[in-house]
Amino acid sequence: MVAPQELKPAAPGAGDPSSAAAARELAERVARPSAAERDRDHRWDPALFAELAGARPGPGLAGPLVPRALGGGGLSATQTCALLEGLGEGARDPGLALAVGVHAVLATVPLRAFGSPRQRERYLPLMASGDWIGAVSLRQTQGAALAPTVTARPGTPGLGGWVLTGDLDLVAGGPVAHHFLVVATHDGGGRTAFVLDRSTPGLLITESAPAAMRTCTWGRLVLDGCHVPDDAVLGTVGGAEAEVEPLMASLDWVFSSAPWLGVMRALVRDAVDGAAERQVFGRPLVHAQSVRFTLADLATRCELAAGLLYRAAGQFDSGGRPTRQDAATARLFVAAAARAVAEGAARLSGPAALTSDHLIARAHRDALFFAETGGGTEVLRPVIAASLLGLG
Amino acid sequence: MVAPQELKPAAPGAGDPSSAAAARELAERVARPSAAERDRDHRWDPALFAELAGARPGPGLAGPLVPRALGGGGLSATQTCALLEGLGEGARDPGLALAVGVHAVLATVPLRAFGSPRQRERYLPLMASGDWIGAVSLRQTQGAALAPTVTARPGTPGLGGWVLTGDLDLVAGGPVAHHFLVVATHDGGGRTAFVLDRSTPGLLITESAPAAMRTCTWGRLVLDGCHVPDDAVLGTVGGAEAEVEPLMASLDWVFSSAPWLGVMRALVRDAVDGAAERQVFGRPLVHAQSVRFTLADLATRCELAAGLLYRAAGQFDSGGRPTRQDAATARLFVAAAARAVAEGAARLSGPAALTSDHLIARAHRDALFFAETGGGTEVLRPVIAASLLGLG
Amino acid sequence: MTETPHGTVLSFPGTASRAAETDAEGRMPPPNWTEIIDSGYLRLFHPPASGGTGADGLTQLAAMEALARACAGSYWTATVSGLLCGKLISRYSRSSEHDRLLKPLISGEKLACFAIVEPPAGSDAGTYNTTVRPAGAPGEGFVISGEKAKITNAPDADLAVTLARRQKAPGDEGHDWCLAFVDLNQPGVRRYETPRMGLRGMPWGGIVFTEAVVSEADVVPVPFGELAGELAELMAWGWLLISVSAIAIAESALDASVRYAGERVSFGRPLGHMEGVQTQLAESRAQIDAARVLARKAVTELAAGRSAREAIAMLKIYATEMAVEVAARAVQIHGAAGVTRGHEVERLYRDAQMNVIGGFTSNRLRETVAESLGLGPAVYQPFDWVAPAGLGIDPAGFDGLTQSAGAVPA
Amino acid sequence: MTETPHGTVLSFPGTASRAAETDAEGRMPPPNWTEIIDSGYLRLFHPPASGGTGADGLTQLAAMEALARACAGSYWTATVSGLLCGKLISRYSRSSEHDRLLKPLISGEKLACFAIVEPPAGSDAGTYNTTVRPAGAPGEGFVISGEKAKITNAPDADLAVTLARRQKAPGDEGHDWCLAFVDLNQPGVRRYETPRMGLRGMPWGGIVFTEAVVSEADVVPVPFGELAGELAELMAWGWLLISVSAIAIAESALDASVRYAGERVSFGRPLGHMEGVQTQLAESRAQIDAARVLARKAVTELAAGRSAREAIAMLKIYATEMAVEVAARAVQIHGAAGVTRGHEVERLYRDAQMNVIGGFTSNRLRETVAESLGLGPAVYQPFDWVAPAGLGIDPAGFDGLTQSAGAVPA
Repeated sequence: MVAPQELKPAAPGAGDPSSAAAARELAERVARPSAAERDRDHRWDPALFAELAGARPGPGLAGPLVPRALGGGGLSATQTCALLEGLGEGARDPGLALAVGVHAVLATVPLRAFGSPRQRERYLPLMASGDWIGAVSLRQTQGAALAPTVTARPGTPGLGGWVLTGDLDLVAGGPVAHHFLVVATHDGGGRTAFVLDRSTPGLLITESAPAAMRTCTWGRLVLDGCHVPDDAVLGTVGGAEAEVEPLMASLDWVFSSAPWLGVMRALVRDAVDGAAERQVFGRPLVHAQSVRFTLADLATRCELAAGLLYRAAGQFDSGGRPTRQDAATARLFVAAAARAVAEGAARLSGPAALTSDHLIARAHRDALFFAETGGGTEVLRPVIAASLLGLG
Repeated sequence: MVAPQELKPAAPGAGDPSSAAAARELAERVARPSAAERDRDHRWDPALFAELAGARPGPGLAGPLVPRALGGGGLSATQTCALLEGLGEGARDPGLALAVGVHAVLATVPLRAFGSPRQRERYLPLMASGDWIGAVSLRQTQGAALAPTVTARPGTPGLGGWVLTGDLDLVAGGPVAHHFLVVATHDGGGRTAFVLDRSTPGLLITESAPAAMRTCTWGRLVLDGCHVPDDAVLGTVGGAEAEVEPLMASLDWVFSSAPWLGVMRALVRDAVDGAAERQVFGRPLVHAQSVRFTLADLATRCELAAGLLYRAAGQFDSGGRPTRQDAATARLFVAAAARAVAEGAARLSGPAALTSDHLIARAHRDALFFAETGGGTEVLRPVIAASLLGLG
Repeated sequence: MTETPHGTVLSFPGTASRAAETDAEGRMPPPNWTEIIDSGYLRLFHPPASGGTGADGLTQLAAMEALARACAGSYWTATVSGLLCGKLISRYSRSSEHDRLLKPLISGEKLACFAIVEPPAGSDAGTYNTTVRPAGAPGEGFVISGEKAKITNAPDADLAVTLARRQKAPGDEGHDWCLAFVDLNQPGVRRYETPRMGLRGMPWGGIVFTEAVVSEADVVPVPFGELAGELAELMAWGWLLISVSAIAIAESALDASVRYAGERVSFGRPLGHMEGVQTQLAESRAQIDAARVLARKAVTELAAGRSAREAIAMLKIYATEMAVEVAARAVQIHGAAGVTRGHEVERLYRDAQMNVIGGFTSNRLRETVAESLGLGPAVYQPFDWVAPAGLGIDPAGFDGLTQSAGAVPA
Repeated sequence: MTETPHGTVLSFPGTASRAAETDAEGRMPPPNWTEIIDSGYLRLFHPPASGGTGADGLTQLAAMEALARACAGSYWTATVSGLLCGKLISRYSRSSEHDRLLKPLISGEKLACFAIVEPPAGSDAGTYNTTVRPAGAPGEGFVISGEKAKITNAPDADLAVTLARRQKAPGDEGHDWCLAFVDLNQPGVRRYETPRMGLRGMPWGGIVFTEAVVSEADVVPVPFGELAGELAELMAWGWLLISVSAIAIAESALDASVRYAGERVSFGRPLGHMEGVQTQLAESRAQIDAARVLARKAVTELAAGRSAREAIAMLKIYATEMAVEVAARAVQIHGAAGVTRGHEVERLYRDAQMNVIGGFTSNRLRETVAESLGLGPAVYQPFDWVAPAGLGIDPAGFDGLTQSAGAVPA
């Protein structure tokens, strides 16, 4: 059995252990017991989210990155990374952790970074308390690498504002969200980010879920000529390419990966326990050198992944601009590590462990989905290569 | 789109293309349309099995290895391998193909090889017609590598026969089987194989299914002091270690792998199509050299896996004794290839393809299960190393 | 450990016994050549009509692997000359010239090289400049000028099967390219050796042609299309040659590992009893077998005159990279001994990497395989799509592009 | 491409410019040593009290990587002597002897080696036989006899920090093992060089002690437990040393690949614009960064005097195998140039493999990591369980053990 401290985040400036521990304990208590059953039923539990969001004093998972002045936790990126890692390890529920991360980071930080004072004051306090859930489509977290599906044209003269048309799937939090961050393309080219309230006329949310990450809540956003006012624009008109898109991409690459550090630690622990219990050829599996080597390699992957991820997260605390290369590198490595650890843990636990009651079967499924989001290798590698080569 | 002939079995003496093609077409017509839905509902369709079994003239999937004289197809091992490959490719349903293989090979061949004339005549004709389904526990297809769970003691004096006690999970075909092959351990050591009819008093079958291979039908066999006659013994009393066990292991390693050759071809085809349709960075994925290389490597893995598998199968047609090393080598390679191909196909098809309607999501789940059966790497590698080193 | 081959197995005990010395001295000892000739190896690949013994494909394969296991460098030298150049000559040279050009290669009196690559160019034939032009009036023969590089056997060969451009007289509507069979023992030819990491028994280097003389009969025009057509089919023999070298190197590395694991005791535990080592041996066994089975299929096709380009492209990619992996495992199993100069696995590790590079590289062949999957030809587009997608610049911090250093507002 | 290090960065332009020549000649040119001394490299690792400059961990790391990138062989020589042996001496030798033993290493006047492994034994200390025994009556000092092999710096070193058994006088209840600081410039010492695949700038070989003299003050008994205890902690510096060598080699290989990809055009396509190459560069970048980040964590711990044994074991396993992979990719990207003797990546490829073998092998370290996961100590059991499980013999055919040849009954 692996003591947590043996698999601590690796990097210099690694996550504040206390916030990680607090989140782990909370999640273990309130989320883990129902994880398998929520997964089986594709069920979202609002009360559970509220409990994670509201915990006071404690992690306050809804608003770690909202400044204290606006009712948030005012945590650093590193602390937030640790919080999400603890959530993943305690809850053993990648889907729930994704939902929390999308709300607390992907939907929150762009508002904090580019929102007008009015937008910040309107949205951030209620997002921090968990009363308002913000949603984002995972199609739009790697800039416009995937073909844009939403267009914006100027509102009818006099009225002003903008008219948005199109649809977006893979909207994490969609069915329960109060508002949505959406990037739309202009006819003349150029893209603008908008924040749309659920009440916007012409905006429709339909159910549409992938087979993975079932404990998250998923929707499809249909924009049927939605008219939105000018102050729904987030950042500069036509400025998404330089503002919201690069930020959203790095946020997804880093913070959506954080829970997987915890999930991987949990998987290694399960693998260690499984290898200790299982007998093959009449010997405990854990006596086999090949098994010991596999476990050593899995633990090593966890260390390395944590190091890269905390390096990338730490750059958000440095005051300077984080580098996209390090964020993409961290995601590339963590995604591969998550798949390898899930597969290794499965190999050591045997076919009996492949039921949705075990983390292993769910993590094996969800890790594949995780590896394909954030753009997957076909986006991450060119991004890294582009900055190495000075091309792209 | 990959034309099948471009991904033909590789080995010298590769499978008779005609039987492969016939099985593929039949399975594509009768099994593929319902595969996703049977998978969602964990449903076994007796009529479907009967149709696959009964097809005349045609593959006759229930009894390819039953001699013609006993009403079977009298096919060679190589032809049977091709048949199962075609089934896997056409049905796109690893669970169904496993069920067919367990009945038609794992439950059939030991009776043919070690059955008394009476046993052969009683069981084989009705197995060949598909009227009787034979079942085997995948716990007992790698000798006694996994801890034995069934014991045999001599029947009460006068009565003769044997009394079997214990239980077995992972019994493929269990709920619908007419009889079961079971290996039991004697108190004094030594193991004996038995064939038990479902009607045997004290034999109980309960539902118990893994989360993978859902279109197969699974059961748990509970033997509560089952009294069986002497002629339930298959082969020599105490002889399983030299007779049924090595045979059953090689049969599983080779023939349970065969459908995966077809599944892998189907996955590569899906990956090629997916890469042609998907756009990333505004270009068809298939224009990206990295994607082309991945597809080339996946196709290569298929070729290599087919070559090893048909080499091992061909040894059953040679008249000599097949080698366990080549059977284990083939399984080790095919299992790794199946996982790699499922993962690669998923990577190129994107998160949208991860619904159980797509083969990719099901194959990714089932390939992991497949890789853990037949003993998995922790059994296969020692078996191969033992024959290389002359140890073990 | 090799599979029982069909037909007779050749063996090369002398060449094998000299393998370490051959590597150390960086050239093939003459007795190796004698042993190869006496074995009849060079004759296996050609029909009796041409002075060969016309062995079947699997016999050819078994003999190739046997020689490559004895000494990979000697194998390359003999097989490039006797098999690859031999087949090029019998296909392209005038039959009237076979006695002069082909027989000496098959008998081993002469050594040939296939001069195709040029110094900077790699496998991109479009950039080759070596040119054949008429020496004078029609009938007065030709001269060839240009440089070929990284050519097996170049430093020692008597004959170069050379791919060159044709300088055409006005009105000559013939092909733009030709194969020239150039006698290398003449004033217009300078050769040099290129030092290399492995396969040191194989002469390897460049040829500079300066107005070297080629007779009328030894210049055979070929259409450029041939570079992707029949000529490419013949080059598949070259890929097979390299793949067999890789398979043999891997087999030798595994063989040495199994022996060592059987003898060596560490911390009181015989290596062979440790599952970590068993895993490495089992994985190597599976990988080597996979390559060999595909090689057997491919050689059977080729020897029957059928195309096996895709299968051999797959084989070359897999076998050469597999051999590097297997050799690296062998080095690990042997520990410090495995990196000591003169130790078999140290040599195998250096030799293995040469096969990955030799002939077309893996990535070039992956393109070939990809096209065979129906993906269409490679589409090149300048790499300029990351920035427009909004991923070409670093992100802002939490407080936007103008945030004040560091602190999170609280 | 290296991360901005803390403190000042040392640079070794002269050593870097001679790297190819150093590899070709198989020994470190004297100007390298001068450059290393003048840079203050050797002083970084020791406190001012011992004549060092006591740099912080990240500065040490940056300097180590800078030297390893300039020339991996020279880096090994300097760092084994100045860092590893220096730390062993300052921890174990009597402080009265530091001026004599430690200062010359830090100043670079003398070179030291760590003599631990013996010819057949590998890392299994239980089998070491080198022994220190009293030369005569108490106070008359000691003599040491035995052979050490595969030792960095052995051929050129002035001083050997030697692990040896103690021959104890009756009644001596002291430890069975000792560290002996042996002057190598004396009659009782014979050295030999061992030829090797890579790191050829580093002297490497064996030492034969025949009644070599060791003064009373230079023999320090250590409990056998120390081999897994504090001595092992110090050896973790050795693993770190090797890991940094691997990271630097990988970084140089990637650097060369990025440069080449930027310049090279093939089939009209600049290499850097091709996704296949981009994939190789991106994967290498991620792997190297992962190793370096862990190295930074580990060195910070070590320099602060805390244990980082598990982290460094993980690092050594990953970094050394990673560097082999990255170097192999670089060779592939460079094609034939990458296997040509004298080309940077050809050298890096040979150097990379040395790190995997150096110090404890990966598999030995995997055992260390496994134990740290709470798996308990390795349990050895003779490999005899396959046959009893019914998997030790080949299966019967379809028609049982007595089947008649071939045909399937019909």
